[in-house]
Amino acid sequence: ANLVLYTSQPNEDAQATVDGFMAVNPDIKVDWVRDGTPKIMAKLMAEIEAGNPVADVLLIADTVTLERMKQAGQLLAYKSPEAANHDAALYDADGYYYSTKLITTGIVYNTAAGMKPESWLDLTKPEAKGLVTMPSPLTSGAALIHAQTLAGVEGLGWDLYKNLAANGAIAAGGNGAVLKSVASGEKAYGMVVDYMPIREKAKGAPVEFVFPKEGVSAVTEPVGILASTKNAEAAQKFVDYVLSEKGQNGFVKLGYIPARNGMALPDGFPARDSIKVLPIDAAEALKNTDDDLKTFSGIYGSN
Amino acid sequence: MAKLILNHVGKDFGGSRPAVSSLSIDVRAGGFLALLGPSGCGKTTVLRMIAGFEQPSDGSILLGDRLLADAASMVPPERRNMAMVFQSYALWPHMSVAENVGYPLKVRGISGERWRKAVADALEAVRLHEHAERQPADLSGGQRQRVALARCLVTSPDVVLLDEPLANLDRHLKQEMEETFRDFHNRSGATMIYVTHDQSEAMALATEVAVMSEGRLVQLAPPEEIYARPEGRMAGALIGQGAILQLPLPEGTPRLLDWAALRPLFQGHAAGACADILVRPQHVVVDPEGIACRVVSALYEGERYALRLALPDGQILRAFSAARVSPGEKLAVAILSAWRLA
Amino acid sequence: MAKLILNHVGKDFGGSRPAVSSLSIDVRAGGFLALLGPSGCGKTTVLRMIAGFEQPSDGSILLGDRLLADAASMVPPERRNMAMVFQSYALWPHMSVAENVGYPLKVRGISGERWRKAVADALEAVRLHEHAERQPADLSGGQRQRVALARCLVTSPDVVLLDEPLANLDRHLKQEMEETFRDFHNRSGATMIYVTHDQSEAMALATEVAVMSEGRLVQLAPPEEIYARPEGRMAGALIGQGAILQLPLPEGTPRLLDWAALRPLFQGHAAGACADILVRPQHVVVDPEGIACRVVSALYEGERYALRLALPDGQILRAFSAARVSPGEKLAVAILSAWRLA
Amino acid sequence: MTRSASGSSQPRWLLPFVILAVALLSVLPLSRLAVAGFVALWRGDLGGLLADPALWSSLRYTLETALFGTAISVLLGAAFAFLLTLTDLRGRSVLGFLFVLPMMIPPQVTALAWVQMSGPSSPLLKALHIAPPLGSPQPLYSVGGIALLFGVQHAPLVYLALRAGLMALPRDGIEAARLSGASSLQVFRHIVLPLSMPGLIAGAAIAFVSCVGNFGIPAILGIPASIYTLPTLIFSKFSAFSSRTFGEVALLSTAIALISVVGLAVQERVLRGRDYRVIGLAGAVATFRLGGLGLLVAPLLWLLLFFVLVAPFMALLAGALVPAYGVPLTFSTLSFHAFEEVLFRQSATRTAFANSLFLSAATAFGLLLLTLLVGYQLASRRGVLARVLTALVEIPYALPGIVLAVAFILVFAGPLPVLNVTLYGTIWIILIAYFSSFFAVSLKPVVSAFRQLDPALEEAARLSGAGFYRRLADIVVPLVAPAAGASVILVFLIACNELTVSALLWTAGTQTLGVVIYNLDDSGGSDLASALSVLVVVMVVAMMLALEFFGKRLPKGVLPWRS
Ligand SMILES: Nc1ncnc2c1ncn2[C@@H]1O[C@H](COP(=O)(O)OP(=O)(O)OP(=O)(O)O)[C@@H](O)[C@H]1O
Ligand SMILES: Nc1ncnc2c1ncn2[C@@H]1O[C@H](COP(=O)(O)OP(=O)(O)OP(=O)(O)O)[C@@H](O)[C@H]1O
Ligand SMILES: [Fe+3]
Ligand SMILES: [Mg+2]
Ligand SMILES: [Mg+2]
Repeated sequence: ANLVLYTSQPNEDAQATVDGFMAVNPDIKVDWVRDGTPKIMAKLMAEIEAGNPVADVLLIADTVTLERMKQAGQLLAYKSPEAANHDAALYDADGYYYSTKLITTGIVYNTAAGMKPESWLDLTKPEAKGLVTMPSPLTSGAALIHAQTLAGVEGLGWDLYKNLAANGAIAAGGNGAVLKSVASGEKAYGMVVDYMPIREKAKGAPVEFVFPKEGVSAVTEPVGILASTKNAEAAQKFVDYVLSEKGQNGFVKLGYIPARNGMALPDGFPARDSIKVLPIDAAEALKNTDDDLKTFSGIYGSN
Repeated sequence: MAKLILNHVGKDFGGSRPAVSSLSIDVRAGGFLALLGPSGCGKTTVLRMIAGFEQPSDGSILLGDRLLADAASMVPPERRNMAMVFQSYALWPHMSVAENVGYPLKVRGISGERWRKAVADALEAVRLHEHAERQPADLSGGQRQRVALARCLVTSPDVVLLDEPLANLDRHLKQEMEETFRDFHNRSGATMIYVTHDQSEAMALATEVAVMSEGRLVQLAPPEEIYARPEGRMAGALIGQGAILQLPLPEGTPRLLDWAALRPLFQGHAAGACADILVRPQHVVVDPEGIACRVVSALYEGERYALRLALPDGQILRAFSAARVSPGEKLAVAILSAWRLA
Repeated sequence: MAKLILNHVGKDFGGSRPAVSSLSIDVRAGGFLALLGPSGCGKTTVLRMIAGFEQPSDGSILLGDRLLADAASMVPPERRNMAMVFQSYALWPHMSVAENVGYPLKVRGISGERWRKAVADALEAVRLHEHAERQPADLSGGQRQRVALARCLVTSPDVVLLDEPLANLDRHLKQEMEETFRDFHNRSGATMIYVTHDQSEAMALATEVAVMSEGRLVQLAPPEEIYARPEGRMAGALIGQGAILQLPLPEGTPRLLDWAALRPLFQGHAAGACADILVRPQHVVVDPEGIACRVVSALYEGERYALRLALPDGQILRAFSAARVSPGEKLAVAILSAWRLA
Repeated sequence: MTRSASGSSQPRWLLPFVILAVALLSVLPLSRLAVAGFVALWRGDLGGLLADPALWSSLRYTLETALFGTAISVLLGAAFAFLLTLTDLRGRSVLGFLFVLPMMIPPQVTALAWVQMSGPSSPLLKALHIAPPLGSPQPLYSVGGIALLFGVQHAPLVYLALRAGLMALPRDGIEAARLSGASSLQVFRHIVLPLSMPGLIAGAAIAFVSCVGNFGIPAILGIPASIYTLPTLIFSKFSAFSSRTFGEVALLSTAIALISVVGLAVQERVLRGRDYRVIGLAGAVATFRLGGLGLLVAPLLWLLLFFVLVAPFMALLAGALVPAYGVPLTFSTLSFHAFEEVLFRQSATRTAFANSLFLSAATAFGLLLLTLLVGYQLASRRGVLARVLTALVEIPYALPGIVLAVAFILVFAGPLPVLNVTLYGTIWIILIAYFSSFFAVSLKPVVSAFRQLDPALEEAARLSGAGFYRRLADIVVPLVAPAAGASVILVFLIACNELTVSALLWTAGTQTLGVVIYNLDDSGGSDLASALSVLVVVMVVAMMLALEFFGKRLPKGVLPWRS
């Protein structure tokens, strides 16, 4: 059977990744399915519940999700030789999952906006009153990580979110919606994942992306192998590939910050060391997920 | 109340011939016109034009000085103050019998006790007071027809249009309903136009009878006149029973013929162009001296037998007989009276 | 062909009284039964049970030895080989006239030239050959009824059910259609059941007449029998015209009364319990020696005047008069014959 | 006579068949979901959810938006249906043709288009110099806004369901009322409206259920204002997946099912004891003359169409012609790159077109076959069984697609018991899921048409010797043709755009148009997504025009825009 990949990467990116892998491993054929993280997880979980998971490899949003699967015993441990070239903070010590790239969440603003924000706190200023939008953690995995990350930062914390809410910020659907809202000028500022505004700006959209000075949160689109796989060997090859220099280069070409050490950054990004990535502990985050969601909805009110 | 005038009214549905053409009738205020004619001759179409459901393609319809409709303009039905019994009853399936009957009142803003009373009276008049709360779908055919009747008579319309309103009723009910119509007509003074196939109904009720054929008016006259002196084959055949014989008739014979005038015709003595002669069955009596006929059929009608007799030349004559007669028998008859149709 | 047997058939719609109760009728194979009765007495319901649209709540219906229906089981209509003219015609609005008529043939797998021929013949028989391609919605009421007729007669059904099939036709067409029925009946030998309000129709066609009232069978007899010797008020009032008088009658008087027997009753000489006596209008004749009556109404019927006469004690008598009579006049009449109803 | 036939008029297999169909398409997935719910309940996982105020508030929002939304749909759809079917308004066919199109535009697109139209960057408002300043609150982010969009989106459902009923109005009944002295308005209120009630209620019911189950609109308009309806709440549950999720989702789905069952009960209640069988000959559609009023009404309808169809479509088109979101559309920025890309470069596009066309056509016609049988059975049978069956058919449509899809995965992920083939991963599972999801849409208009039939018409056919299939084909189906046409078109249009069911069920090679559009959009290719949406609309319009061309040969009333 073919190797089956479930991923939440955008279409073209998924296709490029798979093409790259198959170029290196011509004897392995890959079928892939892509969808937003919630949907792909719903699909996968339903399959698992029904006792017949189809996927072999996952390449999806964030470590928190994979940490949960690890704890539920749904993942296969594999120590990849490529891990040596990765920062230890970016993969699971037991080899259940490996981050493949960094997707940071920073600030996007419409070029027509009055202020050029440099800090998360700028969004709470009166100039931004009623003009801020952000993805809702209830919809976007990245947004949840983002909130959990910022909540743990001295001087930001949940207070930031409270102040934002007081300043009229709203938590809208996903990152795509935030970008549209800002690009169309409906809102002036937004929290959003990096690659979207950078790509759109390249196409001419009136947006600008900022890495705030306090640092950015990041989701790392980890890769993991399902415990139920019948293609363990091919799956391991896939993991090796995405962590390899070649695989990582592919991500760079697509406009992502690579996870592997010593790689160049894509166009439109500042130098790697000028980007301060705020740390997050996946296991800890997982434990707090429910509470954090409650806290968030307490502020922005899903109720 | 005012005169209802149909002035050269025509209606063409685009078929091979117009459904109604150049029809002119005046119905005096408070008149009772019976509209007779064979199936498909345009009677319903005339009523529908008077009611305002069809626009005449030609001519005009007036109520007094008020132009109701011509080919260009038309007063909508709801502003004509007319009432109609539809051939298909047109009951509203979602309303109970009482609601159906009371609807015209409701539209006129009558409610409460007055409404209840009027509806109860109307239902009483058609013997349906027991079924007031039923739905039309649960009624028998005749009961539906009576609901339609009650609905038609519950208000005080200027013109009442009745399209075969008694077709599905038994004789008794029919007579009662005829009584109701007569009462209503006397009481309200409404102009009534009554389509029927049953000339005895028409004769009994109407002050005037119009006979139509293929969309045209054939004759318009009071009932007795039209029975006694029908004009043309169509009216002769339609009104009352009778046989139409073709007999050679000398020029100048009067239209009403007695036995003395008729007898020679059967003896082959007379010459002349063939004319249509209407012979009513009640004028054919047994007479040993008469014409020798053969009984073709004898149908029991209850009161009497209806005979079809073959004349020596094969033409058919109709007659009555109180006694039983068998087909094939010979019978000699005299014709007391006959009428030349044209 | 086989006998149609209704055996204590009953049908209850859950109303205040059953629509049909304990009705037993045998119709011999090839018989022609007329079903008469006032509006709402259950005639249509009987037909619908025979056709298989309603299940009897009681009793059973058999065709020969074949059980068609009882309260537990029933043969579906499509396997009964019957045909019916519905009171509402039930034409299919999406088919042309020819398609409507030809549908039963189509179902039987007849097509092509044979189909066209049979449909054309059927339409010819009801005088609608010109309208073969029309849609039912574009027909007049009588034309629709004729389409329904043609559809009913186009096949060779074992049983033909006719629910007031001629109600909307003029007299001429009616007579023609009656002729058609008679032909069809003779030719096919089908058993026919005919619901009508018009006893002259019933008398002319049927070999047997059943009178129903409030869901029950009142009398079942050949037409002449039922006219001459009706049983009970209901049959007396329904069959033929006539007045029912209440007269005190001595015990043991025969049922058929002549003038000699009747005369004393009007002179107050007789004593006894009151009985219902049916007097036919044709038996009431002018007789200077007779009972002095007052003319209440005189309705022109074409052939003659239908009189309502008030007897000295106020009871109403019906009579005919060839000459014009005015309401209010005095008239002395003799009653040639009368019939005690029970 | 028109009375219900009490004779056993259907073949013996029909009822078991109907029950089997409902069991397969509805009971099976629902009960699998229910099992998950029970397990969770058993483990006591759900106490927290019941105590969670989020559940209750979303219940309230769902009801509010659905009720107001339904009201707006009914107003819009009914106005169009009445005006276009019963009056002599000019341009009725064109208006009718255009009015069913908004269903083609995905709800998210309509929502976004409206947000922009009424927001600070609205080209329209800017041109009129009444654009609100940057940052002013968006009025559409509210219960009212959601309801408004619901109303617009689902109005064609009401239109189509109602129209079929209007086609069967008895002409003489209306004439009798007018002669009784009733003004046009009174005739409308007293005769037309009550007689078209079955259609109207059927339409309202589908609209209501659609509102309850809609995800796209509250996702865009509700979440920014923290208004969660049950579907968006369910979706958010999936986003933070945990061991409890299935239980919670099952519970929330139960809430949705309950709401739709209550809606259905209300519908039954309203129709109870009323007889809508048309006696005698119906079918000639009555025409009200509008006269001068027509000059007033027509522009109003066109204006409405502008807002519900033209404006969102323009937004789509503009989105397809600019290189990136937010770039103003001018001659210099205009590019057909997106069209080229989706038409000639993306191989998925062609597959998706083929898949969606196959799925929509197969669903529309396959369901029609099924609903004719089921509808016939349900209309002739009143009582508990009929009500239960109807409710069961209704529920899958009310559930958000994602829930239904999960249910189908739960049922079909493994190989089928006896046959030992796996449907999961093939296009057939999507087809079955579509059957399940759109069963109610297809059934509603057909059932209400059956309810209006004069039973004597079928009786006459039976006596002619026509067995069940025969009269079904010759008499019954042609008589309900307008409803059948509405049903096919409704299902086809909705299935063409379907997203959430297929989103979870597709695999390589079985992606649908909805999935491709969503994925393009989600991965930042909003220009490509817009271009594809435009192409879909164009394709459907072309197909409708083709139908129009052959319309003369179809039975009367099948095409809902032809009069
Ligand atoms: N479906 C029904 N529900 C309740 N009552 C009904 C139903 N059908 C008929 N009835 C009642 O049963 C009785 C008999 O009805 P049926 O139609 O058989 O009368 P009928 O003899 O044919 O009358 P008509 O000559 O007026 O057509 C009537 O009182 C009628 O109201
Ligand atoms: N809408 C229509 N389209 C075409 N022809 C029609 C239409 N309505 C009636 N006709 C035709 O016009 C003629 C007159 O019809 P109308 O209904 O007036 O007859 P009628 O005298 O009432 O007959 P009946 O006694 O049978 O009811 C008929 O030949 C009929 O077929
Ligand atoms: Fe008669
Ligand atoms: Mg007529
Ligand atoms: Mg009847």
